[in-house]
Amino acid sequence: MINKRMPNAAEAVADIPDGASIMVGGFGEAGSPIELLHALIDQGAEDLTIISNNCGSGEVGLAALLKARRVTKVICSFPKTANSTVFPELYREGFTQLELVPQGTLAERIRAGGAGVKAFYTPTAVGTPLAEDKESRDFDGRTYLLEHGLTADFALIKGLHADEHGNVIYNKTARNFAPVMAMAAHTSIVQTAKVSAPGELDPEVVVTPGIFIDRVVEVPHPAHESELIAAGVSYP
Amino acid sequence: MINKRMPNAAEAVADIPDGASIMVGGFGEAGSPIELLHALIDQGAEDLTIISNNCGSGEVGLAALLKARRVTKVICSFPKTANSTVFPELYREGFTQLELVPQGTLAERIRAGGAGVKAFYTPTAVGTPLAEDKESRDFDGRTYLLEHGLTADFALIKGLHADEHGNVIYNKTARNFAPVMAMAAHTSIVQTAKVSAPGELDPEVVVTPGIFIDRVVEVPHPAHESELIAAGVSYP
Amino acid sequence: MSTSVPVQGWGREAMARRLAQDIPDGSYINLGIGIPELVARFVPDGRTFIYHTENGLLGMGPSPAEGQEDPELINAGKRHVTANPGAAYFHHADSFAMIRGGHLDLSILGAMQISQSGDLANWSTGQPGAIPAVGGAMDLVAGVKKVFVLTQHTTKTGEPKLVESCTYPLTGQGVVDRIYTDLAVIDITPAGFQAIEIAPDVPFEHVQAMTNAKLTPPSASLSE
Amino acid sequence: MSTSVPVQGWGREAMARRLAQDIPDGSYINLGIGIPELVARFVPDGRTFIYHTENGLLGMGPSPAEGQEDPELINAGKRHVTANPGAAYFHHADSFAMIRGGHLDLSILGAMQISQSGDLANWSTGQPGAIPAVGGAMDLVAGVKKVFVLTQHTTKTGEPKLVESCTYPLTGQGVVDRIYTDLAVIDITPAGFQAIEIAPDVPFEHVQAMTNAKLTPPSASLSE
Repeated sequence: MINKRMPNAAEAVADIPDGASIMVGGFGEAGSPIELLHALIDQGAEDLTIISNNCGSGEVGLAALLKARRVTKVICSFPKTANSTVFPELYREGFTQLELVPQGTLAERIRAGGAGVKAFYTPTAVGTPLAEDKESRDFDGRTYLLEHGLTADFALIKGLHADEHGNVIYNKTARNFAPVMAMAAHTSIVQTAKVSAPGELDPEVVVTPGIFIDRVVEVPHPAHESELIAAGVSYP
Repeated sequence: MINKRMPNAAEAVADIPDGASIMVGGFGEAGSPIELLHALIDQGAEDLTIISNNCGSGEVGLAALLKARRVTKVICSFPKTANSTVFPELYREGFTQLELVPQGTLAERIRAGGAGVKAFYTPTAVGTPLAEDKESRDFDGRTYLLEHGLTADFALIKGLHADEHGNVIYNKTARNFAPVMAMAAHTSIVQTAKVSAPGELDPEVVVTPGIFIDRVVEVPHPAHESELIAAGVSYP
Repeated sequence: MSTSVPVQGWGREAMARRLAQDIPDGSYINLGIGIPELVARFVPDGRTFIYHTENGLLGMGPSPAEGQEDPELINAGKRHVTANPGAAYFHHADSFAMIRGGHLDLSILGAMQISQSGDLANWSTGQPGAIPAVGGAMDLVAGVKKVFVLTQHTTKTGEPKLVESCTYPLTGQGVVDRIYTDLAVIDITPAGFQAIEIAPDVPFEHVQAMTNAKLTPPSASLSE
Repeated sequence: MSTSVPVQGWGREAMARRLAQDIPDGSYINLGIGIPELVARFVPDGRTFIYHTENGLLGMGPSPAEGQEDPELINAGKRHVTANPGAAYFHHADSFAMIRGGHLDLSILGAMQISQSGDLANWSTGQPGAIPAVGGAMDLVAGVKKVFVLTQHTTKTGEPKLVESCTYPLTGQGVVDRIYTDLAVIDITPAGFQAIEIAPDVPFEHVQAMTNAKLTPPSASLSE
């Protein structure tokens, strides 16, 4: 009997300890697992390392987690947002550290971590400040940087529809980092608008096979960052 | 106007020159692009390097291409088959060279080639004869081999359904190496049972986005190796 | 050189239109945020371009009608977009495989500085206290077959953006192929900046004056 | 030790059944070609195993009914299979990401030789003139969390397969966790081969005699 369904977001994130590393899906608001992030705020874990493309916006979701002073490090490609001062203030204060990674290198490092590829050579960022302190090597007359696979203790991601085996499909550009983060985390937790019995998802269209998912939570009407911000929500 | 449709298999492979490197999809008979391979035999190119998981069976498809003495090197994980003597004879004779690569390393080298990853470190094959002459390096107390991305001049693959932009979906385990080969070849040629106008394939279920495909050929009723062999076919 | 007559080059839309003329039919293109997005409005008759957005969509279409926005269908600039017939969604590692693997034909980017050897700086002023953010720019310039820069010739305060060598932190070294500004179209060549076209009624001397490096005029040979 | 009485251990099906008892509910498993495939017939009551086949299917089901075979739905041994509810198809790089990335719980493989330090040889005799073929074996032993070997204790000609060190070319070094043979269940420990169970009516001395290295009997401590 395999059933990865959890009763609610709170139980899905209950065991995340202080000091955990957590990959958080989403690019902008698309794919941001708001309800899992709010459950994590309620839960109280701190000193977290967050691996995510952005740092959230407004004072909801990922930005709210930062604002609650739970995040001491982010590994990120684009922490600035037009409508949030949360990360800039924590960064300038020195509370939250930043490891800045080019977006494609971030995606590839996460995929490598999930695929058992320890490190790889990429042409991205050669000759830039982000190449400082990195090993480089020439192949066929071109220079490449050595980048290391990235793994995490947990992944919090958002899908459209899952089954109890953990197979997941996504909605449009909300897919973004979720499939590779599901691969790279020790414990991968997905929230989806619908959770079905095995057999409802066509095996040809599954994007994330269940082997990469540990816990599934049904969140029938997930919030969007922009809607919460427009409504003036500041979580909690 | 983007329309990658070719009138037939012969025209799709017409410009493959002597000495070309060609990735050929398929695992066993599933996904083997028989009609493209037969068109390549008719076309006459020789001194080819074939990158494929197997070397075909019987005397049809890939095995027939080898038997016609067109292939001087194979990069392959499992060249033996129960019902073909073609490769063993050419190999023992010294006509066809073999670069033996573990199956997962082969898949990852092809994916790396397509993804612009020049080389990567993998734990596979450490301490085995296939690690000889390869660079190794320790990370966190474990040894890894340096493996290089693999690209090719052409890819010949088989899908189920494509559109004129080159988007492709596959059938069951016939998917296997095709998506990564489509990424890694300079010119990727797919045969599918159906070719549609853009818009018929759901963007959520496309497996190979059209950017990776250069030519599409409709082959409405593709042959299967096992059926041809059972019918006593020896191509040409 | 006369600077007493106000010089008016191409407007933003004319710059985008001029660039679009140089894109072959069937190209796969990534449009940077800002002026580059305008290029999609000026596709020459008879050509089809396919737009890639690095957050996982190939075949990006125009903005949706009001009320039709989907918060989960956005582009790299986080604006609402649509998907054209023939589109495909994919995850971020596949998206940057397209970029890094050389599958895209053209990246059109904005710039803070471009050097005469094609170095690009467009992500950071390097000021202390600035919040660093790089996004996908370094991946694009390292991987895409051709890199076109679409930018005003000078900054808002009149500082030249085309320079002998960049003072801002680099996005990539020797990566720019061609620059489209309000004043000129300029190739990066082994001999440095080579103007290939000057905006109507703009004296070449003015373009040279607004450029902090030697600029070869359109009529002169590349190989001089 | 008496070899005058013919010794009969477990049959192939009993070996597979014995191994299946040790697999936890919910495990993700890759079954090698041959005897390992038998394990799927002996899933203990109340447990669900999910089978991975490296050619791109998770949730592999049993053989299809006659006439229902699909030449494009096969397993790594190129046999016709089916897909269970909850299955997923994927490409080869994703399939080996599951293997290499440590996502599979168990790999069950055949063997030509296993050394007392857990080295496995199962792909080549190293004979001149043999056609080398490795498939996915090296990836499986390097990546899967646990590796169980399911094999006859000796070759058809009576040569021990459990040895001090392998003479055949290796598939992996120090990769085997446990061995299930017709005669015994044997763990690889820092002290070498540790029998944890002997087949009924088989004298320990016989198992030791058929093993080309020191074998610790089930009652003895692992730490001796």
